[in-house]
Amino acid sequence: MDLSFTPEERAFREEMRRFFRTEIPAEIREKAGKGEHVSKADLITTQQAMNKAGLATPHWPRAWGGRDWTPVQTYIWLDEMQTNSVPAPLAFNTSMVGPVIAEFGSEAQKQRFLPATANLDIWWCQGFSEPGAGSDLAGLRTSAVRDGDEWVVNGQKTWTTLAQHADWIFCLCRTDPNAAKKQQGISFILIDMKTPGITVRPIQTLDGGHEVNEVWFDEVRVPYENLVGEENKGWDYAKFLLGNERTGIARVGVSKARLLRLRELAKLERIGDKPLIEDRHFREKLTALEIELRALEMTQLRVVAGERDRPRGVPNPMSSILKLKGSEIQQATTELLMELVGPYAMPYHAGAEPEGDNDPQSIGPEYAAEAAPTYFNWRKISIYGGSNEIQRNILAKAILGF
Amino acid sequence: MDLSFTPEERAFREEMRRFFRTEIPAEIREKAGKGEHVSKADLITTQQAMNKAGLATPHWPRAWGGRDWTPVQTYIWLDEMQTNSVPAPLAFNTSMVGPVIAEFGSEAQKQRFLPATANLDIWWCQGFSEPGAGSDLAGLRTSAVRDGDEWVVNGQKTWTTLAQHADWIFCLCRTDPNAAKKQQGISFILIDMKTPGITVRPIQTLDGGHEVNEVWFDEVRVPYENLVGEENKGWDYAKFLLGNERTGIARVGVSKARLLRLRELAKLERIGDKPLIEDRHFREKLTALEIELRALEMTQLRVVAGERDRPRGVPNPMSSILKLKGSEIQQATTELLMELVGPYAMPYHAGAEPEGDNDPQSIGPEYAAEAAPTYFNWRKISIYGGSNEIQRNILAKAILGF
Amino acid sequence: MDFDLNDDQRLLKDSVERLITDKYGFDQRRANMAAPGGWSRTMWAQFAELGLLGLPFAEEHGGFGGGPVEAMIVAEAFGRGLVLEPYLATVILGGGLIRRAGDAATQASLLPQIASGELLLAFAHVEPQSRYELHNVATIARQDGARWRLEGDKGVVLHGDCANKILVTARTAGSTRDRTGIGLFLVDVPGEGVSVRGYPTQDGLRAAEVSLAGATGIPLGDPANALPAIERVVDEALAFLAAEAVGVMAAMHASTVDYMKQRKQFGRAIGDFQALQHRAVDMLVLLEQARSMALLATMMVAEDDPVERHKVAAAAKVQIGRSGRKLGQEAVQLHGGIGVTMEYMVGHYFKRMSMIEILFGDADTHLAQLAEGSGVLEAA
Amino acid sequence: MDFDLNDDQRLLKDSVERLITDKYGFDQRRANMAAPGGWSRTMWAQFAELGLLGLPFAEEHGGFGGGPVEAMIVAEAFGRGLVLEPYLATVILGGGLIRRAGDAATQASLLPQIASGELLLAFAHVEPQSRYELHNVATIARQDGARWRLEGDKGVVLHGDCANKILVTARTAGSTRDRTGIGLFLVDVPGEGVSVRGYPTQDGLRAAEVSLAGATGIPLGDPANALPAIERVVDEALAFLAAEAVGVMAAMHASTVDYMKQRKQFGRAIGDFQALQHRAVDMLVLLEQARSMALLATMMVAEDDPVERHKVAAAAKVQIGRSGRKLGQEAVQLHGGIGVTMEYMVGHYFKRMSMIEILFGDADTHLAQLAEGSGVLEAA
Repeated sequence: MDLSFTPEERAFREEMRRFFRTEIPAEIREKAGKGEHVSKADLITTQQAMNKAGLATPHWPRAWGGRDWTPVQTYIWLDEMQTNSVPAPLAFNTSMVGPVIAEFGSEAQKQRFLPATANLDIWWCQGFSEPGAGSDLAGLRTSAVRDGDEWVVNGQKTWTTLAQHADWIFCLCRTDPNAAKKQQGISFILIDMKTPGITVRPIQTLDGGHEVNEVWFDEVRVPYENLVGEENKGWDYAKFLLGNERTGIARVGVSKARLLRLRELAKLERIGDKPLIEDRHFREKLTALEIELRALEMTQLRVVAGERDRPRGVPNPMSSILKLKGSEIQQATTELLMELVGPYAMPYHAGAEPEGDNDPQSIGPEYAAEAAPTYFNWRKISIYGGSNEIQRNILAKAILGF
Repeated sequence: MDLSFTPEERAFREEMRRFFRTEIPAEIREKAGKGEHVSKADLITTQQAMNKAGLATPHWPRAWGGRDWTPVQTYIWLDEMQTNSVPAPLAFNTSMVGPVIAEFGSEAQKQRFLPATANLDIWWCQGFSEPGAGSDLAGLRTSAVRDGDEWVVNGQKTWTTLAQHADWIFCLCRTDPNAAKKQQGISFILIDMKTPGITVRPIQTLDGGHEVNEVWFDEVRVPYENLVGEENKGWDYAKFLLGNERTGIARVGVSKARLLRLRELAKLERIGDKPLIEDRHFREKLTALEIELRALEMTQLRVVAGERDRPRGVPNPMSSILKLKGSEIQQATTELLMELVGPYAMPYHAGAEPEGDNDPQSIGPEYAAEAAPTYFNWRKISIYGGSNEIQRNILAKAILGF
Repeated sequence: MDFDLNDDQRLLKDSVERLITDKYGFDQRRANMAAPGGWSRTMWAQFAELGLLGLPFAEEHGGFGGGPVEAMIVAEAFGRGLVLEPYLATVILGGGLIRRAGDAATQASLLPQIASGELLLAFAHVEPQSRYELHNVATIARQDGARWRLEGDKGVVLHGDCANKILVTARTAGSTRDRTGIGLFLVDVPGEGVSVRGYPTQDGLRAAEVSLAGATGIPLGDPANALPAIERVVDEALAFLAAEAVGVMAAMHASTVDYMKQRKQFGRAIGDFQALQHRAVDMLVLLEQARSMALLATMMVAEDDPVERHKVAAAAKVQIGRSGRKLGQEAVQLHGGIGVTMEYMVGHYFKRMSMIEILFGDADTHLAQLAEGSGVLEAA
Repeated sequence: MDFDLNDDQRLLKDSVERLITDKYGFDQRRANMAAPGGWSRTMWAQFAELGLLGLPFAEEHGGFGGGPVEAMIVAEAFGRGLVLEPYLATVILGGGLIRRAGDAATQASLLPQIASGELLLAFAHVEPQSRYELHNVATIARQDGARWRLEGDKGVVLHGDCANKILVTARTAGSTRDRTGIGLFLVDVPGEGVSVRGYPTQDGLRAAEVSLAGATGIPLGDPANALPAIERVVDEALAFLAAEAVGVMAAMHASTVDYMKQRKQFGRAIGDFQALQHRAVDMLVLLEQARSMALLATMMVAEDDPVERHKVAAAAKVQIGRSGRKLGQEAVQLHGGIGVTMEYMVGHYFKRMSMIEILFGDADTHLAQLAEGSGVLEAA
């Protein structure tokens, strides 16, 4: 048992840190660190810089830009990215559809999509959830019916993140309504968002932002060749996709950056006749959260180290612990920022909306503007990507054997 | 809406307070207030003093010593009793078997048992729980088979509180094993603890105390006339019994006395260079608990006031809230005392055991001796009398309609 | 001891609740929010008509002599409706300050105007450095002949952008955190040296930043010692907010329970899952404890002893703040995805609850202050 | 970065766990507790035979040169077994103090005696006024010719009633809470001026009150500045206790899950109830977070920088204390009635956990102290 990093691992960390701090524009990292809106252009700039350096898709197969890193290297890469407030490569591209195409797609699909996906030349969104199929994803009803060389797709997807930016959507569609189990009879289909019959309707989130959408399919005709892998095997690919790369889910680096920032801001904010950072109650709350985070960081490392001995693509149920605790800590940082800010958490800044045009810094201290929107918006963290209730069900079954 | 007490109610409170402070020996109240062991003799002394003044069984029918008080008066009586650390009349007698005999018993049973029960000349214990029937009480298996003028009882009861002191036990026994539902076919039978075939085995609780027992029945022959009410109707009487007088369950007065005591003790205990009471963290914890208790006191008053409009003997599901929150607060006071005491919570004082012979005051400060035993012992509060999980089930069904 | 409403109170409750049910649905509320100024003058006229705007005032001032229980009834109903109109700012805070600090003539002149709906008020106390301290006042009031002139910046003034008059705390003596030397001044808007910048708050209500550069202010009561009256009125506002919070929490809880009964996953209503049922029960306990504290605050807010009065008001704010946050987070969580959108009422309740947490001091602030004292229990 | 044990460590783990499984069942433990002095000399001899008593010492001192990972392995297994013997007192604290504060000759003389099982030690630092402060020392050491004489009262000395020598903190200069002027003295027992009153602790282990009335003490290291060595050893003890707590918690959790699968109510295993399953999951999260912190403390305890070392040891104590309390309470609750009796192991785990919470400072105490510093995160 050796709980320290090897010299090679430490050198690798230095390399990553240097890359992120010099090659990703400071203004993008600063915006992300403050919780401000990061634009589509910023995300593209970031991912293309990473892709150029071979750092956007390290976990892909080597032939398509992967790096064959150890789990620890992948962890370090992610940790440095998060700690330095670098927006991650678009997960829909690099963690979701990319690996699925690389594993199950045809050679033509790989050629056509993988380089563009890695470079964010194509922006993907995910068509999984439906109004009646959230936690119970297998209950989905969007249908794809074969008609000669085409699929005809009808139905509705929801919670489609950043669909307003997307060029393509990867969809789970029901292709055999008569299958014995509802997990069967589902196919994984790639659809160009410019196809006639697709309507995107924005859903405004609590903070006033526009991140998610409903996507409607009305007699949408899709080339048959856009099917990935085999017909009716979509559920297997979706499981593969969801099991992929789960260790980043704790977002330890993100929380670390936020906690360090909270400590700095608490020096600026005053309570009574002294800075807030000298208030014992506040310090104790902050410190208690830091302790939880250090423990979680270690839990994450244990999961990362365990990856070595696990079959690829099979999710480690321990990662559900990372999701549970990681979401609690992230949400707690937003509560602490609300408390830190005090009365100036109240003003609503239109500038907090993506593409808004107000100046969010004009009311109260600059750092106050993002407090409430982040608090409201981040309630989603314990809901999406498998709600915390679902994570508990997974742990009860897979680890405790109930 | 008038949220203050009437002058009559305030005068009544004064009367109760005066009675409890003058008529109940100070040394008994002091022992109870400190959480020290209160002996059988102390309990008898207290209850007999109360009975003499007509204050042991105010909620009984008037003919048998009841007082026809309003719910608010009953609440005040209880609140003053608890706040002044007066040991309550033995619940098995006055809240459980007494009201059942008064409501469903024969005239002969009333004559024979009620006066002696009120005066604690008979000490009752409760034979309900069994090893296989805890939360699921209706699953009980102790049998009573009629044999001429007698019942023959076989089986095992458990968690029988203070059975070692008891003269009589009231038992739920299965008298019709073929009944359609398991709640049917149960009878309510009174059994003299001196009857041959009864064995009492002590169960030692975590604090080292002896409060509960197993009671074994081996071919125990009981006069048929000791059946209360009708054969096979025992479940109804048990429900009546459990629904009786639930507002005291929050034990607000007990917690109030403990919190006031904690505040006093925190002046004696030192942390660093100052008294613990000046430690901000400790004060805030104490104050937060006081706030919860004030809210609970008000919740209790709301339930009490609502009693007026409810049928007698039907438990108000709101009283489950009193149990849930009341147990949390009581347990929190024990944690706070542990924290207050510090290292001197560690010594185990044999004197803390009932009838023990050591001097518990010889190690560390006097008030430290009860800290850990009470913390350990009071974990039971959220388990017995319908565990908190059962209370949640009741609320989910009865109030939320699930 | 009697928790029942009397006939008048029941009538009040029925009529306010009917108003909310009929006129404050999700879409109507959104329409009100889109109206100029962010709230509905039509609703305001209806409040006046129902007598709500004069509710706490004496009959001679066009009011109904309502007490804390009446205020509680209105607050709870407004909580359920997420009412946007400036009732707290104008009636509870503005009207309260005039009643508690103003002389007879001022009362006679202004209170009827509030009751009729003509006069809108706001209370400006927050400053960039003050956080939640009412006595933390850097704004200066200087005598200039017969007039007082004010100099300073006030922030997050509730409904400050619609007020005809703003009640401003300003220092006439002492240093920034002294408890004495604080005055309360009526400032006309618009007026010379007054600049008001309005904006929406996170819950869809309104507030403003107010800059005073030599603005004229008319003192309300003793210009050197207005703090006791201010603290009294803020305690009344805390009791009002506690009751409003109960309305908000009750609505969130009811919505959650309903949703759990309707929403199906894995072939059954999610309300069939025991783990979720128990969480709904824990929410119920939070709600009932909060309701109890709101009742207690209502009962004690008329208390003349400022220490006892404030103790309970502050304790209620702690209870409401903690219960409300937890309950609100659970309500959103149990609604799942739609809980974090603007399209479902529960999120709006959650946002209002979050702002109530902040108003006049969050739970930690009040707990810290209470902990300095001798506890909140009544000694035996 | 590698969480796997090496071959020697795996061997150690196997043999200690086998010992616990074979020799430390519920009934055997009860028998050990009933032995004279409250623990088993036979077990102690077996520990010596297995090399456990010399584990952390150099080979030249009869030891095995084990490091923090080896200590962690032993601690976790002892936690599962609820071991009663004075390992913490003698090997970790006593042996640690001799290694960190003693000169070469003392080490050469005493460490082999510990390793062989002949020498039992105890560490006396708590005083009636000290609470958890190691530097809060009122006991006085005075030079009397060539000898040091000690005067004062020490409380809750772990296994002080069986020790042949007690290591006593005493003040040679300064006032009660000064960080300097503290010495560490070896006191022989029995000895003139030493009175020891033993008693069981709440977890069934032993402790003693020790009175010193002119007792002779031999200084270990610098009599004016022993605190740094003491703090280092206490950090080692904290890491040990964290690992022991993980053993205790893991056992409580496993017992709870087993019980839930076996215990039937309402015609089904209580483990079928989803609300209880989710609570068992929350316990798992507490356990794994505690395990992570114990690992971190193990990793950092050999750190020479006392600030960084103590920070992690204290953070581990906070984590263990909070997780352990919550997990323990849930374990008892989910066991129902039998959880609060002496008849089932879970209650004994709960009691040991409660005492671990207290030893060398509870969670609140360490959190308060950590909060004075600059946080526990490593800056990027």
